[in-house]
Amino acid sequence: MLEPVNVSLESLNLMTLSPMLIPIIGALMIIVVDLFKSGLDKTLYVMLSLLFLVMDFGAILESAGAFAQNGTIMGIFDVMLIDGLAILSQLIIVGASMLFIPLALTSKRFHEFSYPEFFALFLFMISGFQFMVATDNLILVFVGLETSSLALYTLIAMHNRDKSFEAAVKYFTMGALAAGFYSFGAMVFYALTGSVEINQIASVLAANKYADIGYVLIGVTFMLASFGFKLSLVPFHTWAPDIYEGASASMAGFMSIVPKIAAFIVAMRIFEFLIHSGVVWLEVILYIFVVVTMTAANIWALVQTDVKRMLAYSSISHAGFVMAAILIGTTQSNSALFLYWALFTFTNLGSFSMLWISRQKHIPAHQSSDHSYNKFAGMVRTAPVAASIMALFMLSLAGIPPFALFWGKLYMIASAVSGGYTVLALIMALNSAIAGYYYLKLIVYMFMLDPVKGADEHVFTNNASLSLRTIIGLAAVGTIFAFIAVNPLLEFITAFVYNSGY
Amino acid sequence: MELYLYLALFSPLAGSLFAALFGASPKTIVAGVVPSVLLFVSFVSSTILLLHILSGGDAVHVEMMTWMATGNLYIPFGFVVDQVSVTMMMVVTIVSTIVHVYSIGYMDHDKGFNRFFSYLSAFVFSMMVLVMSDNFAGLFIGWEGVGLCSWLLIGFWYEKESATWAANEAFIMNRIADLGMLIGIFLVYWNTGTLQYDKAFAEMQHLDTAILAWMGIFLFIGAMGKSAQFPLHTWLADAMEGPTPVSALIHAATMVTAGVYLVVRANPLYDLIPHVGLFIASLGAFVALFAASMALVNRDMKRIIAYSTLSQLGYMFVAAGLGAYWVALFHLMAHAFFKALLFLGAGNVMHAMHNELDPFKMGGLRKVMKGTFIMMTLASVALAGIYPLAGFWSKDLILEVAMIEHHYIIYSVLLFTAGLTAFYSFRLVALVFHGEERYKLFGVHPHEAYKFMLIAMSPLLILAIIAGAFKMTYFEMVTQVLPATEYHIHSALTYWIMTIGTQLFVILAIAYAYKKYQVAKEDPAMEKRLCYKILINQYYIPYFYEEYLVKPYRELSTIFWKQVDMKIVDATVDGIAKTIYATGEKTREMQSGNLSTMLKWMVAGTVGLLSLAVVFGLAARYSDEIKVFLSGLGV
Amino acid sequence: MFEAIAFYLFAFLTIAMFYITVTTSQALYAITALAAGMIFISAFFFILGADFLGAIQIVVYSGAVMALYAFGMMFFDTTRDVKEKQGNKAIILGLSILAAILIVVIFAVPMVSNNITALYPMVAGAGNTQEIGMVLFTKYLVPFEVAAVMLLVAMISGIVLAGKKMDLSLTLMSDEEIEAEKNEKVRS
Amino acid sequence: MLDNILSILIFFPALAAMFGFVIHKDSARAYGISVAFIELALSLLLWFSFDSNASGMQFMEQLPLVPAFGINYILGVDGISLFIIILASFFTLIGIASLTETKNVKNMIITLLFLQMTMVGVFAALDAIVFYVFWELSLVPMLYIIGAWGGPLRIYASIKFFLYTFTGSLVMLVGMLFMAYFYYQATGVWSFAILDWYRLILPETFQLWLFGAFFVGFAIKVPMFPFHTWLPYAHGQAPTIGSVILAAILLKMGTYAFIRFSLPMFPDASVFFMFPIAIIAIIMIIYTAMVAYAQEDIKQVVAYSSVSHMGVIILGTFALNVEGITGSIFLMIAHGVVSGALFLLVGVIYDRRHTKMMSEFGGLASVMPRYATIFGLMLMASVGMPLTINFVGEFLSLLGFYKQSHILTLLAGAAIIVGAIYMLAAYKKMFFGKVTNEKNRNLPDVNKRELLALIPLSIITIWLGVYPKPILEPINNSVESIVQLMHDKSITEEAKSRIPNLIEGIEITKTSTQGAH
Amino acid sequence: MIEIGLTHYLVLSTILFAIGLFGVMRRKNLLLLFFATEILLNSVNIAFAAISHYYGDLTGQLFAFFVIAIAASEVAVGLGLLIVWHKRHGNINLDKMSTMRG
Repeated sequence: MLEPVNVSLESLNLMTLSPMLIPIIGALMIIVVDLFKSGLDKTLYVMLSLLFLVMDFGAILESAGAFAQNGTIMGIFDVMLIDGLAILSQLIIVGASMLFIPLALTSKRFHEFSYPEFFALFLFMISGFQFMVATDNLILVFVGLETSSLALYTLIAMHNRDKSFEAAVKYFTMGALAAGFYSFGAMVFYALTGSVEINQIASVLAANKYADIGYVLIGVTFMLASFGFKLSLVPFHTWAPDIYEGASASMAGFMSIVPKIAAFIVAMRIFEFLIHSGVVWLEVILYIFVVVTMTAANIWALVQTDVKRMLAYSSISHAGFVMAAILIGTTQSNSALFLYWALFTFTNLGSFSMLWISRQKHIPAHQSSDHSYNKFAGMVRTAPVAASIMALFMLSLAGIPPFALFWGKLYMIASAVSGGYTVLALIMALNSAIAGYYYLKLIVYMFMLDPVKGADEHVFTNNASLSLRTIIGLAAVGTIFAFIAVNPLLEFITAFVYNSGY
Repeated sequence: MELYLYLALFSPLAGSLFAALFGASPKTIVAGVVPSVLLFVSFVSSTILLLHILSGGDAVHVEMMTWMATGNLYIPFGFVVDQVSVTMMMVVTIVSTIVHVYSIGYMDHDKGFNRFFSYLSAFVFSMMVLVMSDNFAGLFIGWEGVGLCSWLLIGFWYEKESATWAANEAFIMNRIADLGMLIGIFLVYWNTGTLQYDKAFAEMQHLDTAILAWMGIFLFIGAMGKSAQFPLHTWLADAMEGPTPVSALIHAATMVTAGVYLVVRANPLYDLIPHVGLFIASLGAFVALFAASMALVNRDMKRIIAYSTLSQLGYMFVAAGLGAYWVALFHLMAHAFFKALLFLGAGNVMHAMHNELDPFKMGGLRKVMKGTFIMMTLASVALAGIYPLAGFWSKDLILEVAMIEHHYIIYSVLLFTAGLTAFYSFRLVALVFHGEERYKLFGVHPHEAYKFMLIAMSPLLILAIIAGAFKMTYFEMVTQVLPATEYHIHSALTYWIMTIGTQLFVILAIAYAYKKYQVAKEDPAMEKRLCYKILINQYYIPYFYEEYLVKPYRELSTIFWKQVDMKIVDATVDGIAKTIYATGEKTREMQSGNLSTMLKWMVAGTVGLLSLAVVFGLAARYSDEIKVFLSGLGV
Repeated sequence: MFEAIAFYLFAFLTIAMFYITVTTSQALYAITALAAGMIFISAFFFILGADFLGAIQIVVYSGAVMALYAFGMMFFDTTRDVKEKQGNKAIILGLSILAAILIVVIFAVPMVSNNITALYPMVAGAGNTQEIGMVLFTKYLVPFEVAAVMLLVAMISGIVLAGKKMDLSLTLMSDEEIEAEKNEKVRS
Repeated sequence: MLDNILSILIFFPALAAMFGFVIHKDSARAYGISVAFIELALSLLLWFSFDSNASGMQFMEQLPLVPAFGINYILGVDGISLFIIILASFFTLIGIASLTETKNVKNMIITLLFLQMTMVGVFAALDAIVFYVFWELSLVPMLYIIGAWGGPLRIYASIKFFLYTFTGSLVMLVGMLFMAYFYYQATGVWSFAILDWYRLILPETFQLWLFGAFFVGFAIKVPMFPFHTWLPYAHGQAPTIGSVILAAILLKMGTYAFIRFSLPMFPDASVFFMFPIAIIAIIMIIYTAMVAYAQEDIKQVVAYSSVSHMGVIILGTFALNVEGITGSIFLMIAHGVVSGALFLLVGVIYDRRHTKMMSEFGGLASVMPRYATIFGLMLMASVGMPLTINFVGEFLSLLGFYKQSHILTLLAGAAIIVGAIYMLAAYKKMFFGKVTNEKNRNLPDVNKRELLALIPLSIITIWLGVYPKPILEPINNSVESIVQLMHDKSITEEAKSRIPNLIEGIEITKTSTQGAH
Repeated sequence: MIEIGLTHYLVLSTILFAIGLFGVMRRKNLLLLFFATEILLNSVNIAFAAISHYYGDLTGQLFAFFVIAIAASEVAVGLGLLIVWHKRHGNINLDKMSTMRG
């Protein structure tokens, strides 16, 4: 017969759960509020969500404090794993969400924001991501991943136009396939080691000296396929441009950051130990992935006619760039990943927000799509400040110093250099040069061409409201003055990454 | 004395700047008079300096200020007035003062009057820098300065295509030579560590002959350009496009002799390398003959005189090359006087004939232009080297030098050339001043030039006549710095035979010229002869340059631009960019927008990874066997 | 012996059913075959002693999921023949077969390391359900709760997406249209 | 104030540019002139407070930027950078004063002020990353200037300019990171400070690779053959002010960086690559001069002539002795003045006729005598007439390289011939002959505003040609310390023999590196 | 052959997985495509149960349990999306769903 289990409350470390529980509570509260009085304005929900996100952020900071003191914390039967990676990535996730959620306060009305469910789902999604990064248990990763993904599919679809449905369906279908790959990969690892905890897997494999390398490779393959999908590595990237185009610009910006950092963390946890144990194959494959993703996505971005699609491809390319960190696998490179992503958050969210404020409901004849390049022609005449800010984001994305992303690129390439990946460093550098072209293209349109005749003059701030402007302002300030923040950020990140053993 | 040095040096500059002030305004006589007066000041100062030197004073040496100083290199603006430079200063200031005054009349009707004087004085300044500098860099300043002014003055009538073309030709050709000069200067610097004449020459005594030879050769290349020696001679004839006073001053008396001056100045160097000197002498002799031959048939008054200048420069180089530096300098001085006179006379004729240059269209001008006739005839006599005019003393001396140094070939060439010189000089005189008044056919009414122009020319006339008298004074003066070799033919008999023979030969040549051209007639038979064609076409050298250097350069430039730069270098860069872009265009089809394709890509990616995994897995599993297999293959 | 027969039988049946599911052009056949396949899979669970899982499989899949699909089929009116234009069949077939062969090649090789220690061993004498419950509510309490959240998310999503409010897109309407719509609602 | 004068010099224009956004567009020019004037005054103050006899860095400033990664905000000037900074502020003033663009003057002036910040920053930076920041940032205003105010192909030209240089500098960035990494390996500390890097002695193979990486970035910027093709487009399409600044200052970044980075950091590699680079330089000199001769557009002539002159600068730099390097630095300034003036002159005629084709002109000397005179002066400076500013630099550069190779110098010396050919040919086409085109008959001569820009340049051209000492002396002192450093650092025999040992320089070098810390 | 080991189950699982992949690639009707994704997840479940059985470890069963839960949730969301799409377009053919490309 089974013995009753006695568990002391202290040993559970319940506080490890608090950051994830806060958004869940928030979501439930929003639903309950809606239950009691429907038809409340979206501002209420935006502020409620923001409030909970702030609390969430606070909770994460608290666990960060705990981590700084005591090191890695395991909780709830060792399912929860609060280490540096978890904390840093959660900070990015929640931080980016805090920047994202006020974007709902547009001056024009959009379908999704009329639902309180939108905000509830959003908060659920955040907690899903948080679970995903704060564990090394493949089951919890899977469940967290699906929670957030399912919510995300819905959020995309709720934009409620043909393209967003198409996007959601595509994303969903491919996501289902990726989920299949994930479970298969997990199965292989389980078959190999009898465990679904990454630490455990690592130690068992190490104990066996990777005798069953073939099995390991199959497992890695499926994991790669699954996370390749999430991280949009070529050739698993095909969803990205379409989904970005179909989703609202703000959502696209969000998607380019938050789901990816969560996936990066899991990928880091899984692949890092493999690379360090000398699985050369993985190193080669990752190398190929990194190079192909960076380069191919850049090349495709060159030929885009729509700014949003261009940014989508550019996000793919950036993901490939950052993937190099996992390949290199040094503390420096892993810190570079976080630094890069933190800076990328500001810049990319900023640039997508710029698209968001210029979103029209009806596309004029001269525009072939929502954000085609010629929409921005001559923008400097009609909206000089907006054009300058947009140009600023583009320059930052291109890696022009001293704007935010330059420091990320710098540190990333430096980590490649000190990791011994000379050729990779060169490829990364040259790819930045290719990327320069399409970012410049937008600048050229904005600053050097004449406006299309008959274009609506107010198009660029069509959708702007105070809160949107604030967010963009924040992003711009963050982008410009990144050089001040780099040092504290870097020290903070390096300490956390190092203390987590990565 | 320093004051006089500065006065001599800078008053032309002041004159130039003064005239430049009126550069854009219409003609003002002041712009001509003031520079002339300032030049006279310069002349007076030079004379004072000359007297100082003559009276046994030390060479005046000043260092005005630092120009360049870096590393070990130290170049000051330093000026020295010694026996050599004072000679040159005298020549320059005398001739240029006269030419200035003359030009006031000559350029009377030209709208660029003010500009002209500005350029002319600037030239004199550059020339003064050239001759007075105490180091090679300073020499180079003057060297390039005179080149610049020559460009400005040849191209003075810039609306004339031929003038601007000639100006550019002169400048570029000089530049080619200047490169040699520059390299020579570099050689001097890196081997002696200084560019000061005195220190460098002192250092050279210890250097290897080969290095010295290279120095000598490169410096001489510089001299060849300025002095228009073969093969860089074509510019001088073309330079006659400039106003005639310019030809008189620059292209006869002063600038073209700068090359000779350089060789004379660098005599310690050339003394150490006699084989280079011999080469210089040979080239000089060749050029003397070569230029004289071209002068025989030419139908352009100024070009004839220009070729004669070239020929005389050849004489000077013979002297300098054979180590008779003072003789070279002496001939330089004498030549300056009579050749300037000749040119100015030619200027008068041109003025009278409304810029007609073909002597076959003149004739009988002695009646209307008495003064000019006398002056030009006397100048020609001097040029031909008839006793007792200046040319006799200096030219005969060169012949003697060649004789004494036992270079008989050179001697005979020079002797023959002397005959040619006499012939073409009097051919010109005969054609212009004697015979029928052919100009009437063209409806020209010639008139004598302004009085003051003739008066201005008269000092030159006097000097051309009496310069020979100063031979011994001069010898004593310059040999204080130059090698003092007296050239005396030991046997008096030989001397007299030589001298009288030469005189007779020359007089015969003159007589023949008079006979042949007293009645000028076209001679179609002669014009058909091969040698005539060669001579009138200047040995086809300009043609050769145009066809085989200028045109290929132009075409090669176009090829470089249109083919290499645009189609290879630039196209490669653009090609890379275009390839990347085209790759994008082609492969974007991968993103067909069809969900099924997307799923297939995902599966394909996974399968691709799987096959790689299997290959690797198998390889890992059977690594030992593979190694054995490979080693069996001998890999 | 019995186990082997059962394995091969059900393996054959499952493969056949699933094969029909993915190849048939009749949606009805497909759903039926899928449901059958699911049930056969639960048989494997019973063979393997995972009774709880088997029960869940039948309840969730064959019950809930199939019901949903059936509902969907009726809604989408896919009872008639499904016409599917096929592109390059070779690629599809090739890729799947290649995938199968590759994995099988590796799986056919027995694992070298068999010294796996069970982290959560089955306890003799306890029912499968009890064991599962024990682990589920201790170790996997958090995933379980998160799964609950996930189901909630799925529920909300389903309701939102299928709800009537989605019929009218505020995203595509201009502000004037939205106001007009609102007023109409108030009036009615 | 003197303690922070470099920071003030860098950020004053930027701050002024920010304020400039609120200036009314009619007053923008006056504002720009005032700011540029103050900046020039400040840079002259820098010169007057500069100790010409010291060879080390002066006015050093240091602020931590990313200390965790060894990136610090370090500034300082020595004789090498001082004059280019002054030149930059001088040309900004000249440029704004002579601005003839009528479209969006305000944007132009703001852009120019930002550009000035980056230019001063590049030359004052003593930290590789800070250097890189300004280096890259300088592309942006220039991109805008070319792209927004340029000719018909302006977008192509500006993008080409940007991407080409951007690509090169990214390779350079990798090189910098490697250098920092080697420094880290050697000392255990990350540092991007150039003066720290100076003390690092690398094995020869490393030097070769790093030299190559830096070379790509610098060579494209210079631009060296065969990376030069962006330049004619950039110049050809840019507005006058763009060409002026590009030629006068931006191109100098490349050659300056060679002296600041490549030579002292990789002395052995510099010696190793001396001849290949000299050959490239000679190709630049002769080949681009010939290409210039073939041009039909006067601006292209000047553009290609820039490449040709940059060849001489490179040659002087790689003479690796005091004469050559001093000469090349002087030539940088000289070429800045002269080519800047030439571009201004081209702009003058372009403003009047809106064409730059030489065939459209002819006989301008009689229509615009003052213009012809100034053009002639600059032409003579450009062909290296003694007593003009260019000659000093050209002479010293060639003189310096003659020590290394006779034949190559002879070939390179062809610069004075081919330079004369294309320049005189162009001048002849434009100014000589009769006025054939009726449109040219009544062209007004240079006006006061243009003279305001051209006269100072003419004065400088002659003044520094006659009396280069005030500039040459500080340059010489700094160059001596660099040459000595190179000699001390070099490890191969070849390098030791190629780079002269200036015995008296040792003391200076030591104090200068110590002074840096 | 007679003795059924883990390998048998793994191979079976793989074959089913491949069938699922085949279906995913082949199907153009979204509903039927979703069937194929169910097959993918189910095939893995067999393997989990088998491993769990042979290792005597419960984790596999729990994983399978969660997979079932996930599959069920996915069906709900997926069908929701399909319904919206179908309402607008009257079809669920994915070939007609390619407005975004390039």
